[in-house]
Amino acid sequence: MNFVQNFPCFSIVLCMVAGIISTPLKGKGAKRVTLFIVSLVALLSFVTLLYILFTGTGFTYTMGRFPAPWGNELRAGLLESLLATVFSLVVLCSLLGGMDLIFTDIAEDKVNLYFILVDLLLSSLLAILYTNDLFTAYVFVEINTISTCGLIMIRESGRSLIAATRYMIMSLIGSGLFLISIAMLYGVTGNLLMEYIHVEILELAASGQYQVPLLVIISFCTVGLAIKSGLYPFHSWMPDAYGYATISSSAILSSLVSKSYIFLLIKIFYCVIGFDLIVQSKIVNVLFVFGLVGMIMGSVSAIMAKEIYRMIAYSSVAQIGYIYMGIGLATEAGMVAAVFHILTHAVTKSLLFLSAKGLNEASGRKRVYPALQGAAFRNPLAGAAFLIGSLSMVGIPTLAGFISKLLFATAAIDGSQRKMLPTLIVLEVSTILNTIYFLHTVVRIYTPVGAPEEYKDVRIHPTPGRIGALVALILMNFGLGLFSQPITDLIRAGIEMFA
Amino acid sequence: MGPNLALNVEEVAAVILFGIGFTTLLLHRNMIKKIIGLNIMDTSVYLFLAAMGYIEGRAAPIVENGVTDAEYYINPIPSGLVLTGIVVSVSVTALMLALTVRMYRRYHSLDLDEILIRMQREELK
Amino acid sequence: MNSACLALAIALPIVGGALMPLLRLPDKKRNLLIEILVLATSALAFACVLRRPETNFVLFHLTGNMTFSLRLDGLGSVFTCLIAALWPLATLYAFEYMRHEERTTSFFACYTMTYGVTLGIAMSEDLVTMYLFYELLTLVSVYLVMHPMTRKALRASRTYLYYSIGGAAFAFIGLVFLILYGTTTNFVLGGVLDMEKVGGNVQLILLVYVLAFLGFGVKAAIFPFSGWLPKASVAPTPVTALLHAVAVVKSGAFALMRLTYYSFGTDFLRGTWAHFAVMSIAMISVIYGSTMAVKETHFKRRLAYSTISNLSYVIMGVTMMSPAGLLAAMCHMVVHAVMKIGAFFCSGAVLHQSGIEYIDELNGLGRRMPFTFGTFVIFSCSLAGIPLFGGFISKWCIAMAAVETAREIPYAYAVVGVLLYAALMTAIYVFTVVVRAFFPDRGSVTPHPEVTDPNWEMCLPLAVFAVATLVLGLHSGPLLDVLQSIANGGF
Amino acid sequence: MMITWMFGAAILLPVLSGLFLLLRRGKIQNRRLKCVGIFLVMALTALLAVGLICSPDYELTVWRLTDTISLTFRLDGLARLFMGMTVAAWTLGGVFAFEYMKHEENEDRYFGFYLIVLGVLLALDQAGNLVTLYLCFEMMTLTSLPLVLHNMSHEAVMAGLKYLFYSIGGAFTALFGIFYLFANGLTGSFTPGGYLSAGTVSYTGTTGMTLFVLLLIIVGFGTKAGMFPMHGWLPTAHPVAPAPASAVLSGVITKAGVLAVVRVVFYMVGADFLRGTWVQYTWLTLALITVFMGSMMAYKEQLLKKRLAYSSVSQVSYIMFGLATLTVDGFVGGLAHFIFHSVIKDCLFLCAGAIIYNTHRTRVDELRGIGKEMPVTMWCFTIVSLGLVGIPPFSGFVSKWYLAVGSLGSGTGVFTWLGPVVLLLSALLTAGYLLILSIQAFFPGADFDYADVKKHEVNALMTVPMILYAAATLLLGMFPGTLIGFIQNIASAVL
Repeated sequence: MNFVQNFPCFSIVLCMVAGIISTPLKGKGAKRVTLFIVSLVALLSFVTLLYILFTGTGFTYTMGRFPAPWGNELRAGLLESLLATVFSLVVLCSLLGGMDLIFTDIAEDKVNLYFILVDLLLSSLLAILYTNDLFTAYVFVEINTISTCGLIMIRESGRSLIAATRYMIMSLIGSGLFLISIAMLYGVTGNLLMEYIHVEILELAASGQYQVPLLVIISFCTVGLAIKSGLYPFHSWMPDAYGYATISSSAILSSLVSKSYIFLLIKIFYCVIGFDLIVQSKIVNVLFVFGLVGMIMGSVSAIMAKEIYRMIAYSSVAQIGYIYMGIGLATEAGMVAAVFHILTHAVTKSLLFLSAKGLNEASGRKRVYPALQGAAFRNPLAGAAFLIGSLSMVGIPTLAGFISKLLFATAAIDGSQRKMLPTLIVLEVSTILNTIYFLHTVVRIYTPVGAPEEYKDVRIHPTPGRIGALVALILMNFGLGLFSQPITDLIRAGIEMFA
Repeated sequence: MGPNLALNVEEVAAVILFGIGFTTLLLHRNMIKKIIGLNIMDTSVYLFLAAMGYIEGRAAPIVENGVTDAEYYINPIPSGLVLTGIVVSVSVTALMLALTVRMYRRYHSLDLDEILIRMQREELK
Repeated sequence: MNSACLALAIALPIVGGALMPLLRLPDKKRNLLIEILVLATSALAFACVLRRPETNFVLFHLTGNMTFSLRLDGLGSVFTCLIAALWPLATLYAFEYMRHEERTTSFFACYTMTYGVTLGIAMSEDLVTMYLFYELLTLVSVYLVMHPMTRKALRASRTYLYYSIGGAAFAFIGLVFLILYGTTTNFVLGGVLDMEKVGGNVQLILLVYVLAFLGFGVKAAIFPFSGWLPKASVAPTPVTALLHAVAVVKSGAFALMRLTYYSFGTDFLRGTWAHFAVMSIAMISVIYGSTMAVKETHFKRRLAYSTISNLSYVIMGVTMMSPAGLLAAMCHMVVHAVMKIGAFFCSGAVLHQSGIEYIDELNGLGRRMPFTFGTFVIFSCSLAGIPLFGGFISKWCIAMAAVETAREIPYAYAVVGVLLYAALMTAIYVFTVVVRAFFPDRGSVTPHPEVTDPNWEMCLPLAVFAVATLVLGLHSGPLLDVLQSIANGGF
Repeated sequence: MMITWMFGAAILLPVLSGLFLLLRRGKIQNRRLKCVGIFLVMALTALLAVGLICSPDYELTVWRLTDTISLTFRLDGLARLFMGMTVAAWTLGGVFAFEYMKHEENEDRYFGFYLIVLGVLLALDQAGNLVTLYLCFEMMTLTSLPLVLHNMSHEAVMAGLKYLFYSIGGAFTALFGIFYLFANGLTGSFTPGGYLSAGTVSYTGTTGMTLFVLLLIIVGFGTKAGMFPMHGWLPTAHPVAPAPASAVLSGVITKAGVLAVVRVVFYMVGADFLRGTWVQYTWLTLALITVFMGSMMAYKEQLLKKRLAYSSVSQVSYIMFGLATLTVDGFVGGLAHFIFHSVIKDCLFLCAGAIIYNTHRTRVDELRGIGKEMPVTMWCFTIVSLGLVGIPPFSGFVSKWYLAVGSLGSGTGVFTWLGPVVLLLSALLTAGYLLILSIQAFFPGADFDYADVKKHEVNALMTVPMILYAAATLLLGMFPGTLIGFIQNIASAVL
């Protein structure tokens, strides 16, 4: 066994260790440890990615010494390591970008707790990505929930408390459904390791037994994860949660947390149930419809939003709709598009949140639109970053969003005829809606007149961390937009590794 | 159907409990009742898992009498899952209770709607 | 000539414009620099047209067979020449016009960048590249619309933005379909659809064509999507004149030519329901634009409505789906550019010298500003399609193409009818201005008796455009020869 | 070569001197000098035109707009006829205007455009192909516009715009047909007898469509000739223009529409193509409707100049009717009526102008007893009125005779007899609306008070043109032979 094969496990454990180390440290120390570990994890994940690319196959890693079918396993393929790399990079950028605010927003004695939560969150994210058995998945889903809740409520304002509560309730409902589906799956197959369940299920499907329980399992599992990832009718917690947490939390939560559940769902679709069975079960059609509705409703809510953060948060609702639409197309191309959009959204949303914070700082910390008039001139970097993020979301060529859109459209045309037209039309309508709320804001921040007097002449000079984070995210955006071919190839290969 | 129900009495109970817990969590406005609902829901799943995990005639997966044959014991994973689940649900409950305390201190209410109203009123000030 | 020159011609104004605000030059020096920059770009563009690079220039590969690449072909050359000729003059006019405005540096920066982006549209080798520049055009030009920074201007800029990006969104569908169903996305006269792949999906592809047509048509202000154009006339006149009579809207028309003749192919489209649909759309736009122009009393908005109608002349030419149609469309594209930019400059000169915006205040101003209104008479005659002026030639070409097409598709006779209806409306809306300026009602007051013609920086472009209109009308043989060979695929 | 120069000079001389006058507007103080100058220009132009008329037929291609579109001028019988009428009417109208325009403002502008229109009309008369014809037609509309709205009252400006839009609209309607004919192969210059009947050109248009566009052309160019349903501009525009302008508008410019129709129908398409088709019947119907309706409206009208304008509506359609019969006699009658009506209507408008100039009376019922005040004017008025009604030996009789003969021999079914009936009816109405004026002017009735009526005739600049016109009416009526012979030559070539 190659040493590199330990890296996925190392990353998860390292994050936890970082959390433990941070406990006695003060804020500054915890910050250093966390940043170091997150960078290290990014590096490890990248090495894993290279390793898999090099060897051409994924690998599984058995935790503890229990052999299958009993033990817990990790599985690293192209897709997992790719996402792990991007996720840890985004966490790093988000932390750097919001670092000064972490220290001002959060009570001094709790700063180290914040970093512990971030460590915990990253470890759970990585575990959800890498896991190869449902047991581990469930445990880390819960850890994820708890740490997320902590990240939301650590900035002790009334709204963040309530947002955390609402988030918890929705999440717990989701995990309850997920858990019961796991239990039933165990009841039907007698296994918790993905590969074994898959084998059993294939046999069951071939013999025609347990059709109804299987359908119930699929629905419970899908609905549970959909609720947790904030698919349209279950999104009500998102705006408050993203809008009122400290900015690093917002960036991380909106770009990563819900995506990890979506990835888990994709993984279950492929590795546990089997994609053909999923397509037969028609559950994808439900996802498809809700995805489409979410695309529109999210955008409409974003247009109605009166504050910039809520606007971005609602935009996340729409973007999650995109991803579910891609899954709902039930083709490999659709899945590639969905995964690519996970990446796009991760790099873009964090960019948007960080730059929105910059604009907000340049506007007397007011979040309503009129205050933002001309903010891009008061904080040029944040303005440019917001501009680029918005253009990416709208789908201007050379940026990541365009490629996502292209992949979605191509997938739709290649896929089933019945889904093609709705997809295309909703895609375009949602582009127009995106334009309305994003570019409206861009126009506003680039309007040099009409700024309120009291901070007309404010000039914001961002911290080096902020500059670095924004520049890095911008570059990642362009990178995804310009060199999408290798990345889509990677994703396609990764999905083929699942099957 | 009848015999099946009678045979699987644990599972039936679990499903009923799950329903009760789920609706309580979803529909009640009182925070404490929500938390109770959450616990009922979780417990039902554990009951279900434990019932599933038990195979008639086998022992708990603790090595007894030096017998290491896997056929002798039940699969330890579901039991492990239940144990972990209990831990998780305890911590989640704790977290929820902590949140509830915080909110009660701030808004003097356990009713979620009431809290929302008070929050908005507070922000308007 | 090396094909990198194409990229250079595009990059020069974009980079130069982007750097302009950083230099912090005094106004005079900045103007000089910009004019030199623009002239250099134009020279380069003309050089590229005259000694056309044989190869393409690949900026970079996107995915699979999608590249961002530049190449100059016949149609592109026409558009390149058009904007390269107009831009320096319009810039000159803008210097004087913008003298008393604020934030001129950022204005000129965007103005110059728009030049590069428009050249990019003209020089794109494939649909993807064109789509890129098409979106960029929206983005750089939106600042120019919002420049006055009044509430109205801001609202107009938002409308412009929504319409344009929304249009591009639908054009995007066409793009994706072409990627999937075409042999390539490059522009090839006659179309690139792969009939094997199309197979039984003909109806679908036609629907997509119509959607893409509507999408690109937004920039060309076809009827249901023309609302942004009159609103955008709040922008400073150099913008309205150059962008909303030439660069932006012609880009839309240009894109439609590319889409129809070079991507989907006229053989595929001719005689289908899609053909009828786009023809009807063009006709409705012409009728709508010209009728609304008659109703409108705001000088610039009237010209904007006139632009809507005239652009759809171009599109009517496009929808004839024949080489003659393409010829007519290109011809009207050129002619309309010259005459409409001139007409707008006249309205701008009036606004600049006297502050008058509405036509019913123009009483007797022809006496005070004889040069301005003298040239306006020329542009008016040309717009109305009086022989000896440029507009007649292009209308003649459109009508000839329409009659030719009508032999197979009698529906095209309606195009001729619409053309003439619009010509009448055009006569009404331009000649009322002329009559009011030169023959005011007895008893009406001439406002601002001290108003005079503007200085040479504004008059020179007017004179050039007026002469150009006349020359196009009197001696269009060479131009038509060139366009003819382009339309037949000779270039 | 000589002819080229003469041709160029005949057109450019008035145009350039008109432009010069416009540019030096208000700068020339000496009015007498100016008038002499203008007169010299007109006289010289007339001489050049006469020179051209006397020269042999020619065809000049002046310029090529594109490879297919050329500006071509050709001189033939029809062109000679129209040119002759144009210079005559223009010179006399100009002389009249020297006096009439004294009390109007902006007379420089008037004379400037007056000269320019003269040049344009000379070009129009000689236009050699469809595009040139259309070009000159549009130019004529645009340059004659300032004559209509000359007095700049709100009413006049509105009337001017109405004139403009009707004319341009009509021209565009005709342009549709031109497009069609041109695109299908009728690209040559005008040939007597046309191309289609003779089959000398490969024509790709369908018969049905060609007929349709011909109707469009007839209606379109007929707008200028005030033919129903596009006659609305005429009664509005004529009364507001200065009297000499009304005279030439009515006498010459409306006839440009006739010229254009003749050129297309008889010189491009060919009469045989049209004969017996629904288009011919439509044309006949429209012409007759206009004849009758114009007379009726004139009869009802109380404003003198407007009455004359309606009269023009009616009379020009006599010409149209004659042409529409597609017979030699009808053609001769039509063109003869063109000359006669021009002479008569010019004179009538000049008389009306003289009355307005002298007495500021504009309504018919104010003219009782005016024969005593302005005997020369009213005598001229009476003579030409008789001509218009068609009483021998005045000229109108000759043309109406030919029209009736043409109609009866046309073989157009009901129109063979309906035509003459309508013409007769209209002649009665003409008598009713014109002669009643003369009667009231000379015999105001017993209750008319002659006490404060003094004779105050206008001066020679105004009376001489009127007298000349009246004399022409009489002479042409008595000795029509040369003219009729000339027109018959043309007719035999085209039919």
